[in-house]
Amino acid sequence: QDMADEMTIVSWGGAYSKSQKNAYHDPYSANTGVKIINDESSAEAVAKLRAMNEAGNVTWDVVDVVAADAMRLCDEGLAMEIDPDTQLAAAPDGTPASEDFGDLLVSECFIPQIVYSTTFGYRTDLVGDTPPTSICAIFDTEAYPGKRSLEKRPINNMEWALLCDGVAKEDVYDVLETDEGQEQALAKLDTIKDDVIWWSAGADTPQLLADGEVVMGSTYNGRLFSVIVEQNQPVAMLWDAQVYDLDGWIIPAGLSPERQARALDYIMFATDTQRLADQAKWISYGPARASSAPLVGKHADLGIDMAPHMPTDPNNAKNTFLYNYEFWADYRDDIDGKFQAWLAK
Amino acid sequence: MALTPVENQTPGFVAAVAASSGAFFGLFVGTSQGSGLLGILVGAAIMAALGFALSSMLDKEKPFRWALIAAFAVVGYVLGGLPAAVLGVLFGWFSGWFIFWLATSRYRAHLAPYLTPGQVLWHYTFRVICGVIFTFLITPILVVMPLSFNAQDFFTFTPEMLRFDPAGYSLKHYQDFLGNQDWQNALWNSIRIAPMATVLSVSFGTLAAIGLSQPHVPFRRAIMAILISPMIVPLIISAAGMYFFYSRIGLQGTYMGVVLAHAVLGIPFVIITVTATLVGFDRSLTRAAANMGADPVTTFFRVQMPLILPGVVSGGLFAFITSFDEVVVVLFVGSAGQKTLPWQMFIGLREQISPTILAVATILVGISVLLLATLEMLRRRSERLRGMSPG
Amino acid sequence: MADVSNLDAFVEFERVQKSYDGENLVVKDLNLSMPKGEFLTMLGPSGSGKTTCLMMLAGFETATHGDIRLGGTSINNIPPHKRGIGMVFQNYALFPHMTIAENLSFPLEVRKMGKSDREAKVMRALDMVEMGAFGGRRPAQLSGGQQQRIALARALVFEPELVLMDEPLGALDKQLREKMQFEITHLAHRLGITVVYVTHDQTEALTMSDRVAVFDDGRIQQLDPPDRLYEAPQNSFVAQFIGENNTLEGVIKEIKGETALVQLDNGDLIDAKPVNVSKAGERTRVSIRPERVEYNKDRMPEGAHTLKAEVMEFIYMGDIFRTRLRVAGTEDFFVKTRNAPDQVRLKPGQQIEIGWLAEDCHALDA
Amino acid sequence: MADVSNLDAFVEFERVQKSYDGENLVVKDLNLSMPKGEFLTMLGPSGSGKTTCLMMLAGFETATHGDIRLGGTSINNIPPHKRGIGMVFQNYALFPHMTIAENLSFPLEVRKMGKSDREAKVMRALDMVEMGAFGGRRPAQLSGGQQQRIALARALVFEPELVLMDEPLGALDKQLREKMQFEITHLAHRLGITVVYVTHDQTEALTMSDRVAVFDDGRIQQLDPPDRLYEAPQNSFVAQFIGENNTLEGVIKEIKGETALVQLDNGDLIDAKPVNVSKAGERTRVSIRPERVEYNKDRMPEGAHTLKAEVMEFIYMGDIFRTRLRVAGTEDFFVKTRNAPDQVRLKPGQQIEIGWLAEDCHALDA
Amino acid sequence: MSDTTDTGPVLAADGTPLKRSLARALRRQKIRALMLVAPLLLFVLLTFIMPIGDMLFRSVENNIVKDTLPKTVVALRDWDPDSGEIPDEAVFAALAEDLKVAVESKTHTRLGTRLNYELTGISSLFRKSGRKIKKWDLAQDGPFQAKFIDLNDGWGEIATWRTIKTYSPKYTNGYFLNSIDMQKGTNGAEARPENQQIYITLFKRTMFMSMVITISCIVLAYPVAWILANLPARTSNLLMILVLLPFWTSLLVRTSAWKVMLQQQGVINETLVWLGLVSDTDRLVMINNQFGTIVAMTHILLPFMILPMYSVMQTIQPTYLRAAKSLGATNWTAFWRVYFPQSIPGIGAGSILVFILSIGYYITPELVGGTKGVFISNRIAFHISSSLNWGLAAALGAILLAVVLILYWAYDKIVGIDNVKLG
Ligand SMILES: Nc1ncnc2c1ncn2[C@@H]1O[C@H](COP(=O)(O)OP(=O)(O)OP(=O)(O)O)[C@@H](O)[C@H]1O
Ligand SMILES: Nc1ncnc2c1ncn2[C@@H]1O[C@H](COP(=O)(O)OP(=O)(O)OP(=O)(O)O)[C@@H](O)[C@H]1O
Ligand SMILES: [Mg+2]
Ligand SMILES: [Mg+2]
Repeated sequence: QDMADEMTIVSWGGAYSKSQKNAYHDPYSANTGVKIINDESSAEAVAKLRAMNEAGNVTWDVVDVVAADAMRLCDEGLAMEIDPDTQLAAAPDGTPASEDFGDLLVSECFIPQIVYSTTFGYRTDLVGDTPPTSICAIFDTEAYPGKRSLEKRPINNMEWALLCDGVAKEDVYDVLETDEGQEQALAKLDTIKDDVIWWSAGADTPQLLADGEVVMGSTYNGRLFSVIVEQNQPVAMLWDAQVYDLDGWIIPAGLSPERQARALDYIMFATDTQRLADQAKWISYGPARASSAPLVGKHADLGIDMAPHMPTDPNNAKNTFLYNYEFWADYRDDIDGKFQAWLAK
Repeated sequence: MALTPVENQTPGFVAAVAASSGAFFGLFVGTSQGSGLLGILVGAAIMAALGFALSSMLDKEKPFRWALIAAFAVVGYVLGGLPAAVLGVLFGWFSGWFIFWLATSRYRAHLAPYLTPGQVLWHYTFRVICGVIFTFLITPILVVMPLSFNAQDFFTFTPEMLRFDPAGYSLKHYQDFLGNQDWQNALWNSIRIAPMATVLSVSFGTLAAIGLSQPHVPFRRAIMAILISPMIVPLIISAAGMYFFYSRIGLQGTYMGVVLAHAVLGIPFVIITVTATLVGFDRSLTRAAANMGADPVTTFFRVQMPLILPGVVSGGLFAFITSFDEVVVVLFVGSAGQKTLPWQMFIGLREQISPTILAVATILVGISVLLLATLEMLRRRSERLRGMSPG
Repeated sequence: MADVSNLDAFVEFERVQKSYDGENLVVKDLNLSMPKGEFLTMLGPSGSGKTTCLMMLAGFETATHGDIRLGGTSINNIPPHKRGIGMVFQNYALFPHMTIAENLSFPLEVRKMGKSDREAKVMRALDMVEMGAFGGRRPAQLSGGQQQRIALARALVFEPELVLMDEPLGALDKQLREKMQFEITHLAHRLGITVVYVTHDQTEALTMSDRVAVFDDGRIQQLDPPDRLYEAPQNSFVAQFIGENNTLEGVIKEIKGETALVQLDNGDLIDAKPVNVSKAGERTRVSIRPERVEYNKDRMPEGAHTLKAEVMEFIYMGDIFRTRLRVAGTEDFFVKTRNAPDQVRLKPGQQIEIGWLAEDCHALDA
Repeated sequence: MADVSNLDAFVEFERVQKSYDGENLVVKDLNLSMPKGEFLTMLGPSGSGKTTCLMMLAGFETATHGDIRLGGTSINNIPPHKRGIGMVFQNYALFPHMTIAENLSFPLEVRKMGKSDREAKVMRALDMVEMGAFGGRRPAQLSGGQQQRIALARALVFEPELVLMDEPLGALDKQLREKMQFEITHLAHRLGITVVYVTHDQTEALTMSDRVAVFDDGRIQQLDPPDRLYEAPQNSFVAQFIGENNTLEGVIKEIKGETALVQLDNGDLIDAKPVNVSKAGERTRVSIRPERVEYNKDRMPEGAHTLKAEVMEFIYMGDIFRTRLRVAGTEDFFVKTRNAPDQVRLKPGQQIEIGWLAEDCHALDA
Repeated sequence: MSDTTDTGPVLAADGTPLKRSLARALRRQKIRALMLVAPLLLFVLLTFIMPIGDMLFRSVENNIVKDTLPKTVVALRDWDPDSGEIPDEAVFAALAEDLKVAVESKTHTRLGTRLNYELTGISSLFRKSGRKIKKWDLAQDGPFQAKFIDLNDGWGEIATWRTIKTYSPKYTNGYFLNSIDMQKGTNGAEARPENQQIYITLFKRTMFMSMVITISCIVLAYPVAWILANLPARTSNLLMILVLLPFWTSLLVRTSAWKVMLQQQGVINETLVWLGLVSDTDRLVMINNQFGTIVAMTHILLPFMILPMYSVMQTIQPTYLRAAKSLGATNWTAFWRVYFPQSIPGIGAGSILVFILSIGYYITPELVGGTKGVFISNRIAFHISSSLNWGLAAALGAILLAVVLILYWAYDKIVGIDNVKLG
């Protein structure tokens, strides 16, 4: 296999990969003649990168990961550091990339691509006359009987539990740092434990909603968009205390200079203002550059305006919840152990 | 004077048994319409009447059974539209067959004359139980097939489908499978990997099985345990172990790596089936060949191989399906370039549930049936051959 | 250690031992030498090591000790497929996936013989066993006897000088068996091949062979032509094993040249021919063949020794009558007589007098 | 139909037919009636329907037509386990997971017999077959003959009046077989049970039975005591099947009362006893038993019919000599003589004169 | 002739021990047999056994602390955690030196991740300190004790140092302790807090569920195997296809199909509701719990039970049943006393096979198991691909493997691996 004109880009698969293919890969291949191989291993990216690094044989060129994974990779020296101002394209108006991305540059190794949020969808035909407006509806089994689906991990769920148990938004992580706070969150979750279907694959909640198996469930906003708009299911979205998160690129450490140069070239192309805005034609995730937002247009097939469906849309972002990467990097193992023990009980 | 008395049953008996079956079905129809008790009574009454009436007109079996089918179909259509009419046809066919089967004592014809009614009942109950278990076995396939024609993108029986509305069905998932580059790549990868892995495991495995079946093999048990181990080591452990190890030696993410991993997983099947075939293999045949001047290699290819071929083929098919249906190991050991069908399915289930998976499965089931038929034919052939040497 | 290293011997076993498990000797010190053209049968009870000897000769088992020679050269290190020995297996071992003709042509093919030669030879071999018309069939389409003949033809088609047969008739029914015995001996004599034949059927051994080696417990107990074996057994195992036999137990009173005086356990005194007893006072088993005992006064041979007997049972067997008698304290004394036109049928309870010649009566080890 | 519906018959088959596939009759019109205490053997070639008859009697197969009665009552509607018939299977069918004692006690247990009674009975049954010490072993730890005895004991332990045995000795070797034949007949007579015994070994049938039913092609060809069967076969199938037989083909010249004049194919004229030939001009097979043929002039019976013969081959068989002769155009004429002290051994090529009594020579259907 | 003598080893005729001359005679055969087996054996050893061994080695391997902080580990040797005081300046100086090197190669964060499994918070301690230490000048910036504590309070806590010291040896049993819900405490091994105990529960559950699955397989497979073994060959071969077909259908598809069947809006519930047997509001919960896992796995493993049972039952001759009946046994007695005991080897073969396979299952419980239906393998997978605690995964795997090997050993002893037949 000739390294010169092939590169392996790792991503999540499904509709998301398709949007990347349309927005980035195809134009890039057309420009440069580089053949892009799509690997759909993002879910195992950290593990695989670590093993590749251990073996000294890195086969991936560019990897799409969530911010938390990017930070882990960066910490462990598995991803290379990228300087936004020299190695990324500036905005059309000349704003340097570091400013254009702003706060979203959460790690030195990570170039954000989209902003997504984890939020709730609900069956419009199963919630009666009073559709839920608050996140705490998930804990209200009286008003909304039926199952709800939650992701099978502590992250997000613990925060929502505390929020709905009366903890102020800004105190959530301080409380969660303590054993009592963790107990409190689990106790809150315990009230709905029997009504929860836990999901681990992103496609689960849409399927469960479409089947009517659950009244409401958490998932990524892009998937809910697809269920509601593309598939025409009787489902609606709840924009409240949705957890804001980022997804973007890293370049594995340890690539040969030529491969590294090409990966950087790809990234520079794929994260420019227009490309990021283009991606939103195929999937309802917000571009990570401030300068891209005005360029977001219409859905490629359906022709509807995409802006109102973006998590970045001001209407939707009225009450968002910010995710604390630092906290979870430290407490992930510990809380996860407790969470799984609680689940298994 | 015939010994197994096949005489017609009294109308009373037929009516009673038919009534009990009527009551059984009536219970369901009744509860679905509101009143279980009424359903039981009506069902029993209808079947009893039919049983009584028909058992005195045994000579016109054909016309009456057609009439019953038609009648129930019409009743069904009137009550519940097309789906109910289909059910009506089924029920009409069943009730006609059942009543005549009872009335003409056909149910006793193949049973020993001394069986008591209880034993006869048990005989048929047992068969029904077995039928239920067989149904359980193929249930997933029965579910998968119609769903693969779903017009929607979810694993759901839509109301349109249940109404037999043509709009509820479509071939789009088959089109997706045939037209989508990802699926085609995956299919192509599976086709590249599975046969290669099979060839490896079959050739090494057969050789080793022959070695193991020799009379004096030192450490036979230990060797056997090692060769069987890929089957008994939990898959996740194998996958992780191979992943780390193959990464280190540069096999991870290569075609060769996946082939080797799959070959090793298929080996226990080859060893087990070929050893089983060799247990029945008559050593005097190879001795006879040697005796006539054939060297070991000639003996193997001319005498032993043709005779154990069915075992080898069957082991090979198991090895093939192991590779063709394997997802855990390939997820770890493979990379994008080796994405196989099961991997693609797995991604499909994780990232985007789409009945394309079911369409693929339906196609594969069709291929399996063909393969199984081949296997069965080979087995018959081998039995014919094996039946030859006396003793 | 008698007749080994015979110069014109064709097959030789010299002090051969064999053990499968390192603990028990299955073949113990086997010495045997046979000339070219002989038909030798190994006869013995099950498990006595006959097959093992054959397998060592054919090269499928290795002797743990000793030397096996073929035509004067040791064959220990020659692999089976180079020994050029024909073999007929107990279950025939015809290749089920080949036709009869292919089976027969197999040994010729592996010898790289040309096609036309092969066909001619196969045809000749098939004709020899009168199966010319069956070349195209598969073994499964033949009856047991036919398969047996094909196995024979296949063992002979490449013209080996030595042919081994391991109970080739074991699976056949009686009628077919007798027919095949006849055919095999005739064929062997006609072609002048050397044959080692294994059986546990003594009638088969007696009717077919030039010499019979009686095996027991891993040793050859006696190696002799059939009539000597039957009429002059060298020990009581051979006497018991070959044919039916009446045994009377007693003690040697005295031995005078060719006669021994034996006092039976009930006190009667009889004469017998001493075989492997040497001195007075030894316990002995006196053995007399049932057909050598006469009760018909008219036919009683001259000089016959007589004893009183009581008829216990009369058994009708078609061609012969077996009569069980009580003689000298034992109730298991049989007399066999031919179902001839003038034969008397004895009745249970009858008191008779029986007699035999002292030379038919062997005094053997106890 | 002759002797059915006999009033004191114990087992009766009346016009029984059986087909497995609805196309071929495996048993055709079987009529049989046997009194209590009889030892009856069914003898016939493989596939002649013997096992099928036994299975119908035991209740494991159903007759397609006809009636089977036991002790006067029809048993069609009685399930096998209520028929109270003991059965010994060809492969013994001892339960491998039970000890010998448990095997024997099984039929008593299912009859809900008390523990102490059971133990006593089992012990008695074991002693009866001289296996008292083996109660604690498993079937796999016994030799074939021992297993056979256990199977017998198990079939007898619950004291059935009727015992069926399907080739019970088929798997044993010759010596053991003869011993067991002896034991079975003695036991049956001592206990006074009725036995239906199946075998395809004619010697076994002749030595053991009160009467033998010769089966062929789904019918009883002849049902008679052994000696009548051997000496007065009713058709040529029976003559061929039972014992060895010399056959000469020819044409009936004339029949006068008890003698038929037969012209053999080579022109010789001989006398024979007509059996199932009726008129002059019919083709016939004349059958003479080899042991009824005499060549010793001194012993030639009076009034014997003589023919010239040439000795082809002399076969030594231990207790007997078989001599093959050329007689009246055939080369397959055998004479059997006892290996008696005074017997002459003929040499191939010798010209002799042979003779037999006309009454030993049966003219049968061709 | 020297043949068997009663004393000493049996000698052959030439006086060498019989065993030896036998071994000599058999050497060629043995070598030949081994030569045939060798390629595969080598193949399996290289591509399978070595990876597994390599993987399991991680369960005790603990080089990372020693490799990252070589000097600190040496300096810490003299420190007594029970003294109640934090280590002295020498240790801190060594730490500064070690960290300086580690930060260059970014290995300090890896060490942090590793130690974070044992003490929450160490990860960020290392990460945050690392950034600052980068700028220190070792020669001049001493003394380091105060400087470190100033940098982060964590360095002043005894727990931090205890953890570093406890995990400084090359090998550790920490992962194994963790996998049986224990940890290394102040006085050796101690139980973990109750709200972190999970593995014992999971092991027990895995065993229990596997047992239930095995039993339900036995119950379902027995009649099927019986009827397959007793029907005429033609029919039974056709029915055999019904057994093999699901066996050949993708595992993922079968599992998804069970989802479709069992969920609350699924085929079974819909049918029951339509028939009026359950009301629309309280549909049966049959999936995302143990029941769903058991049904789906029973279905998936059923062929592994049917095939060995069938091959045993085929060899039980019908004459045994006939013999029993001729001895007066009723149908039931004949079955229960005669047929059933003889079919037990088949049950044994199938059971152990199913049990071994089911305790290692992963995909099916993941998809339909919910929270109560997951197996230990799911945790192993989680630790491998998500939490990256590979040592713990290896320890859990080693325990699981040990259980499986014991079962395999029992299986080989009782049934003999040669007696397994597949179709
Ligand atoms: N492959 C083997 N391994 C171990 N022991 C064996 C082997 N083959 C034969 N034996 C033992 O060697 C002894 C002699 O066996 P062999 O087959 O030579 O007897 P045989 O005389 O041919 O008997 P049969 O008449 O039953 O065929 C027996 O005790 C047998 O158990
Ligand atoms: N279960 C069966 N189904 C179909 N045909 C059968 C069955 N059992 C026996 N037969 C056929 O019936 C015929 C008679 O069989 P049976 O077993 O009664 O013969 P047999 O006299 O006992 O023969 P053998 O001496 O070989 O045991 C044979 O042609 C056989 O093929
Ligand atoms: Mg043998
Ligand atoms: Mg039979």
